[in-house]
Amino acid sequence: MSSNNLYDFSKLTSSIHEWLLGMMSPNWVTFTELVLIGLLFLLFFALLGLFLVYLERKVCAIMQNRVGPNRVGKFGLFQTIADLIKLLIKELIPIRKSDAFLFNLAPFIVIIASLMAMAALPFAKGLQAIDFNIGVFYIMAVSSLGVVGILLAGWASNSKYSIIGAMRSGAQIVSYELSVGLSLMAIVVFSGSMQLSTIIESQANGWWIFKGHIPAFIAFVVFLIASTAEINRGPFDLAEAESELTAGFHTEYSGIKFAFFFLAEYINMFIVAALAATIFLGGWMPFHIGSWEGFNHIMDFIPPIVWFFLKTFFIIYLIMWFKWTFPRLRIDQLLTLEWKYLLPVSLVNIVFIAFLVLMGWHF
Amino acid sequence: MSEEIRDVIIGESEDYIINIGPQHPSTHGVLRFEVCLKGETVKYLIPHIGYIHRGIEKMCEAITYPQIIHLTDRMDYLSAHINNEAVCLCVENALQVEVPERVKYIRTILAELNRLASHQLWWSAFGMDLGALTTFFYGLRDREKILDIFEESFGSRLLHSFVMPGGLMHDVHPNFQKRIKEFIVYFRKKLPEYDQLLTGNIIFQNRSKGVGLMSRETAIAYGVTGPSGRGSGWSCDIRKIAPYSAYDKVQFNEMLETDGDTFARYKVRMREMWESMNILEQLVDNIPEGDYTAKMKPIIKLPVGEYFQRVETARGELAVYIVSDGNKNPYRMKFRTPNFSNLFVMNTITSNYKIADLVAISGSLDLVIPDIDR
Amino acid sequence: MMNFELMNSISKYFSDMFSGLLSLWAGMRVTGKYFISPRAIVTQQYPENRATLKMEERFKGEIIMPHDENNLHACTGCGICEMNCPNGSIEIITDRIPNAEGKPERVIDKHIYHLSMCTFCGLCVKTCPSDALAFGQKFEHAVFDRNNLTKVLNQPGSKIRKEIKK
Amino acid sequence: MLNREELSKIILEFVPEAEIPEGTQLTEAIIPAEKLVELAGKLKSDKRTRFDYLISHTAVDFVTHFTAVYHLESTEFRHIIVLKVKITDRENAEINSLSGLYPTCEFFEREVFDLFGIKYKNHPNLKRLFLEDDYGFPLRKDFRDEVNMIER
Repeated sequence: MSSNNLYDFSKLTSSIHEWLLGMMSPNWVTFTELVLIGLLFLLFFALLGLFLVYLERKVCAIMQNRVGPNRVGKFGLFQTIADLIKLLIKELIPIRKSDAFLFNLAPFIVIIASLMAMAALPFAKGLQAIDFNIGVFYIMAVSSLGVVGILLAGWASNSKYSIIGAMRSGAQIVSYELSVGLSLMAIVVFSGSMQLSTIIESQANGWWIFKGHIPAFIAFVVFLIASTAEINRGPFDLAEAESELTAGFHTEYSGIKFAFFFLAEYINMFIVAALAATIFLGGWMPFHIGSWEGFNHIMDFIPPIVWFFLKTFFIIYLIMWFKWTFPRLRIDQLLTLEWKYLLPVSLVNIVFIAFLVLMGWHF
Repeated sequence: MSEEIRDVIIGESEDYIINIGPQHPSTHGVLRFEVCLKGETVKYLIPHIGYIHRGIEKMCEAITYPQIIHLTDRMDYLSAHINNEAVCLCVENALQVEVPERVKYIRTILAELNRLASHQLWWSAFGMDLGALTTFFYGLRDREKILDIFEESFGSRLLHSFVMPGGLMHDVHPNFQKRIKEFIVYFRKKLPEYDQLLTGNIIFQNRSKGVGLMSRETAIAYGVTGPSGRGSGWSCDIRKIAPYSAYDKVQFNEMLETDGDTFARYKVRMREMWESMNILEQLVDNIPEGDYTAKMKPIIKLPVGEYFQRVETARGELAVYIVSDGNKNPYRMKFRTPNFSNLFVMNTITSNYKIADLVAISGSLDLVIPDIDR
Repeated sequence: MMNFELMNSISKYFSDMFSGLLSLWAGMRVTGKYFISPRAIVTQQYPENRATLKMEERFKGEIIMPHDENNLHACTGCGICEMNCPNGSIEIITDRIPNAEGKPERVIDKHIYHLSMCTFCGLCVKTCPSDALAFGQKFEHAVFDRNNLTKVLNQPGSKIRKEIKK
Repeated sequence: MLNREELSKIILEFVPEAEIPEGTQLTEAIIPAEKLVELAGKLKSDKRTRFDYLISHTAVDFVTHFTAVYHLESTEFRHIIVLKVKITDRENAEINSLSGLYPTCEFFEREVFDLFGIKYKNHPNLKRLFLEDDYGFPLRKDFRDEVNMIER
């Protein structure tokens, strides 16, 4: 894999580290790096959120035979920035008899949960804030923290719509966590590691969705469905179900606090898509076909970071496609889907995979 | 505190009452439901109406019959033409005026086009109620074609006060027939897409099957007419029972489903769209030549008496009841609007269903609020 | 027997799942088809297409009183439109001016039209005995002041055409 | 489907004092107020008539009296009858409710109560439907609203 070294970011990061070491004490270096990475992520986070909102609006518009945003800037590219400015200057409405502290805290919990999950995502070789040896586990744990924020938002805003939405969201995320975990576990069993970089390295000769036979594909489908549910997106957007609960848990939020929820929803979508791309579609690994040396070589010249974003946005597109096609489920059907279909399927699937791995029947 | 009183208080405190409306995405207008929930399950529901009560019946007492037409437009604005036709038929019956055949044919075509447009909008909004947001745009996209036909002939898209007592305001546009035929060809291709997108969808079927069960007896007792009543197996199509205009000259079937659930009501409307196109096809080539209006006096005065006329709008039975004292304006005018009766069955058919089903049921009844309040 | 029922229910479980997934795919095909055919976009981009946007000739945009090149109209000021208007959006102010024979004759002074109250029912145009009124195609009626919606339809200095009978 | 003669015969059989006017568009029967519920019940259950569907209920203000008008249809035989009840007391207009027989009548009655001020005995929930509680009864001919109504 000579080409991977071509675009290796670890050289760049380690040289920055060396340079900083030459200037200050190791403790200060750690601190400076933390601040730098934090700032970088915040910037990336905001830009990505804005872009995803724009993308969603464009994608759904074209699906619905519309043009979509087209007023602000060329092709409406600056529309979401204009929206952000509008949200920033909007009044923050205090709700009477609401629990002011929790009410204000909730959006931060939601957004911090999705920020933290992003830390472990490998964008390219060496371009990863922190490479845990339990990366999959960490992302799973952190991304499900967001539900605490949602429950708080629903409870603290002293609105009946909000509390119903929050309760739905709680039931939903707790249930779907299982399927998400089990479908990720399938690949952990295949690759024998929870470290995201190791999982990616193990896909150098083929992505898990291809070389994991049918079980990996089943795990992929289950992950896609369950993670769509976990991030509260249509057809599983019961927590905000606008035709039933107006806006669900964020009914009473306005201005920038609403923007936090909104942004977190899109970032969560990105995280889930990135995770799916990393685990099932080979992360930043280029697309290779068996022994087609020439083809593989051309693919190698596309930088890994491009591959990563291509795959991620493909998954994001799939999630958007779901949302703009399907009607919403009812809460009991949602739970039936999880406990009656997804969970048994993924349980059987993981046993099957364990058997495959034991027999050594995978590539 | 006695045991009884405490029970009552606790019972009340467990009532979780939420207001759906008057501004809510799923009520399609200024309608308010006071919903009592237990968990997610609806215990009972009280509709509150009157937010858009304009007193059309009172206004009618002060204006002449041709002027009433522009008010009936604004009751059920989605089947505006059919409302107008009801008043015109009632006035013509009272005066014993025989309208020309051409007028009858054109009125029937307009009524069916209007029914189609109304059902398209209903389909769009119903999908949106259930969370499939794309249906809204596909439905409106196709409805636009009908509105374009309306605009070409009558100059307005929604509230075209086009019929008058005795005939029509003016003749239809020369392109009228051609454009309807084009539309039928176009919509025959698009309607199967509706089925693929929504009807066949497993989520949609789970959401609508067995939800909001309404028996035939309930439908009759509450006077739920139109596609909603026919979904319960009650044959209540006025076009069949008492044919008016040119409905006695066309072959068509009354769409009946016996399940009585939301999906049955949905299917009735979908099949009515196909049937409306069949009716249009039978009529559009056979519009007879002739006058577009019968000879009427400049000031219409009905003879003393009481007149009653029923028509089938897109949502059910519209009855017009005129009491005349021989003047140029009616002494009393009563509109029995379909939505008024259809609304009040909500409490019966939503109790013990989930709140999400409430949205689906109210969508399947296809309520238009100005028609309820008048 | 038990076994058969069990098998049946298991096969139903899987067939339900697959038919469900297939029905979902059918829906996704429809939206996917429109996603890759941007030509199906039907939105009119309104202010940009102003130059090409032409309303139908029968479009009911507003009530106008057509004047010919000699600034002549056909309104006799009879008041039938005012009488027929269901919501009082037409007011007619007439004058009495002596004609050639010296008899006072009714002449229209102002034909006031409240666009804000008009419902475009078309009764005034329909009932006008001398066809003095017509529908105009202008539809951009937004103004900053409500008073601007009250219009005088007869142009200043205009006269009635000779051939119109009273 | 029964014609006018047969229907009027049946009604006279049930309520001998009923008055069947001639020359009306639909078969009409003017009956005394106290016989209304009884007659409607019989018309609904009788095998020959089966008037099970109440199309509409309204009232008309004839200044000297109110007339409550019921349009009934049989979903089986498709005949229509109009029942009319005269209410002469304008101040305390009161009539028996038909909501026990026809649930839909409950809401027509509320509407009539709202707009005419006719009270219904045995009505489960007689509240105003459209208007505020202190508003007048707008469909009465003597109703005047100086603020919102323009006389022409």
